[in-house]
Amino acid sequence: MFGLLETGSGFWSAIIWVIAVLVIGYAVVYIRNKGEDSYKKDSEQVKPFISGNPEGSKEASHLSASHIYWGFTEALKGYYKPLIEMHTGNINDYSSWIITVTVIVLIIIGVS
Amino acid sequence: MIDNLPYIAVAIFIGLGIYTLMYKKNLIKIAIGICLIENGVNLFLITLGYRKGAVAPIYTMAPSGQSMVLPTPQALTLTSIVIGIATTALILSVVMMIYKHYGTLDTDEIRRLRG
Amino acid sequence: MNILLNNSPILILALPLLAAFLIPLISRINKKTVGSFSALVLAISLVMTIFLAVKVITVGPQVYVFGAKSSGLTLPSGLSVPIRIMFQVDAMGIFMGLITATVSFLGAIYSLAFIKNQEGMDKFYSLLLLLTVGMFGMEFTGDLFNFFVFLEIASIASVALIAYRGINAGEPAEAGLKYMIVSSISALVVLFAIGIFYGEYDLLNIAALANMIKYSQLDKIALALLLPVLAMKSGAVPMHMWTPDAYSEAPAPITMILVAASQASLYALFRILFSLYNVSSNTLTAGWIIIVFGVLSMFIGVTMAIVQKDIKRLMAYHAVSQTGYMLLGVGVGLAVLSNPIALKEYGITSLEGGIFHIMNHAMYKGLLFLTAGALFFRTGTRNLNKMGGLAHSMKYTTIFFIIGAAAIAGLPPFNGFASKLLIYESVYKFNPLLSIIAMVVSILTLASFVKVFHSAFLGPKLPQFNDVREVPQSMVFSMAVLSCIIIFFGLFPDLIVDNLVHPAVMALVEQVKYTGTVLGGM
Amino acid sequence: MKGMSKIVKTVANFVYGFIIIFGFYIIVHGHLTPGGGFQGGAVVASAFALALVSYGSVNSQKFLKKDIFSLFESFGLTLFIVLAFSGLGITFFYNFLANSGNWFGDAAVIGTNPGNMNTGGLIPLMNIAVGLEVLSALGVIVLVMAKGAEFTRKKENS
Repeated sequence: MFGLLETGSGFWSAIIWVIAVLVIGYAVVYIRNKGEDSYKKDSEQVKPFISGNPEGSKEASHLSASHIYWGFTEALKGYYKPLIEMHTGNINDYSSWIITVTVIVLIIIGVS
Repeated sequence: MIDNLPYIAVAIFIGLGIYTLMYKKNLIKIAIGICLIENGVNLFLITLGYRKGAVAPIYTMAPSGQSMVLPTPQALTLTSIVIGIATTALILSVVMMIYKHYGTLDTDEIRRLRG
Repeated sequence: MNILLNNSPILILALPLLAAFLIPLISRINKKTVGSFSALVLAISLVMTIFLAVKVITVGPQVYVFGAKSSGLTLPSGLSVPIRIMFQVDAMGIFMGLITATVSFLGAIYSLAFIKNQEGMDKFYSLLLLLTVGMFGMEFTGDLFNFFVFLEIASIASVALIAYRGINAGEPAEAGLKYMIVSSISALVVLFAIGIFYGEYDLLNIAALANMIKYSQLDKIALALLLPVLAMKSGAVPMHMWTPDAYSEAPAPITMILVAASQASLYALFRILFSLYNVSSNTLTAGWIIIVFGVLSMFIGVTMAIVQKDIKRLMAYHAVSQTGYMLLGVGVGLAVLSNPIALKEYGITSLEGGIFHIMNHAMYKGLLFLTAGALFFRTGTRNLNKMGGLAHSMKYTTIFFIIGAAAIAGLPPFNGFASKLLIYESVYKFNPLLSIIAMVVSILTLASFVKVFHSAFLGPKLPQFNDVREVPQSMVFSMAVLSCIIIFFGLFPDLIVDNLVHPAVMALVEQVKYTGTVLGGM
Repeated sequence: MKGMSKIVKTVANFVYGFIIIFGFYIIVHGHLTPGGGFQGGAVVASAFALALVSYGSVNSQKFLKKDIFSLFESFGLTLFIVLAFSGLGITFFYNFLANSGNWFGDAAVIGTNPGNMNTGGLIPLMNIAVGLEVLSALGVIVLVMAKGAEFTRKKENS
């Protein structure tokens, strides 16, 4: 019943989870609705505040993919640089990797 | 010793093929390397089925009582040769397509896909 | 009806094979029917697979002997070993067969619109059917050499399909060549290992070999040759470099099927480790090798995915990373295989997680590749930097992408969470560090899909995509079916685990079951 | 590719038929002697390659048509798989013609003998199907490769 999935040290049921999410979500919405409603739709409130500068066009403000996680990759430069250099795209390297790994596995299994 | 010669030939074939795959930069040579390994493996299979002094395994031509070489490895080898022809033809035709677009066969230059 | 059911193990393969050879003839008469014809054949194949699955799960493993007087005659005229080629479908094989059938059917449906009126369309569908045949063959066969033949059929067909656009551009041809070379190496190594087995035991049948295997020095060499090359075919780091190339350059429906094809190699790896060697080998060493492959694949795959700009390449690196989960789960199960207490405590659960993840991955990664194909179909680019604001005009695709991304990142209640939870909890008991790495990888997966979602779908409507519309119905249909499967698996994971995954795991673990169906003495 | 000298063409004319007949001999006797569909088909295709080399790709296109080859290829493949299907009453690939007294239905004689063509059941038929497939498939491969060679030469000259 209820899609109980035994995981060895407990269980998981998506149905119960969905019900819990609905209940909690309803509670959150209910509490939120009790608060003060000071938001006015057609006023200065809704406009973004950019220190008084005019707002740029929406098309120009789209953040393209290579800028996302720039900090992450910059911080891990020491990890990424050799990793990207490893992916040379050269067919010789592809075959070399396969043969190297096969030899290593051969040694490990042979010794054990 | 003389019985082991085919196995030595197998080792040489496969070793040369691996060397070609790892160090030769020309795509046609890489195709040749694949063929070398394939020939080595085929020779290995054929040698496994060989028996000294045995006749070819043909149902209607074998004198009775004489031992035959094993037919199964021969069937396997034949199948693998057929597959090998398909593989080689496919590699060569893809190489032709690559040459058409890249104008080179050097593996160092054929790596627009990387990273 | 009965004759159909009795012959279903072979008909599942033979009908697509016949169709593949008929298609060039049909296309001479009418070019347009080719696509719907192959979709129809694959639908029949899917239905038969489902019937066979019911039979295998309820009755037991099925054997089909080619050319024998009856299909169950494994040992004719008092022989002690089987000599004919046979198909041997047990719970694990049919589990993979269901994946293959679903994915290839949906791929054909998707192609109806995706590959419409292009040159060489008949060859595309022929090859698609051949690829399906190769995958089914790898999953059903009980004979090692036959396995090699089907492996080659699958790789030749997939190379030709990857290079399908190679007439007009160089990159697909390059990707096809790279895949061809690595897969020929792997196939030849597999053939060499088969030669070793044949030289040692004079046998090619997996069940008969499993009965005889001693784990001698030669068997060790054969294992050490088979293990890395089959891991390579499934895309394990550090031999994964062909995966992003091939997956990103193939047409989207083919990429989806290629994922299933690489999982067929994974299945072969598990079959060899569990059904052929089982406890006769040093399972701890083999298990740890698999675990190391798995952890490397998970981590390097996902970190490489974060920096990608090509949407399909990014997803391909995720495929590598998700393969790591399967390898990790099954590797832990293998490592404790000879230890009955640990196997009962967490080994079975871990195997269940790994095997369940195979099916989940085929579904959500297929869905994601299809959405990427839909984006490519409408925008003509795969570069994430050039996309943006597509949620305004492609609403269905956006919803499907969210479902797929949530599933791959392991967000509840989707199916990825269920299998990942099984893996986390069981692996934690084996080695906590591995489990923590798996969780970190899951977080990074979510992060990189947030990036894709933001840069492709969110943001203002870009002027160059003003005339972008929703994709055609057949493409929406394929993606919708996959989404429904994902949600269903996510809501009722216990149904799948109890009825499909657990029998599959037991079929792997209990070697006697596998050998017994062929050699008798159950 | 341009054609070769008159000597080559004359010899090729002379040998062409013999190679093809030898190839078909190998195909048809596949169940009695070493060889079979694939080997015979490859021999026949080598005759096509000979014609292509001696006459050049432009001239040889008059008698080597890619379209007909690909038709025969799919026909051979379909024939093979239909033959395999025909045993489905018992099992797939079941050789129901062998020892039945019908086509190719004689029982094979054990011991040293020259061999009887009329044995083997489905096997000779399958050999013919495979031979048809292989000769046309290799023919297509040879033609396509010749076309590609033409292209690369043009590219190198320009």
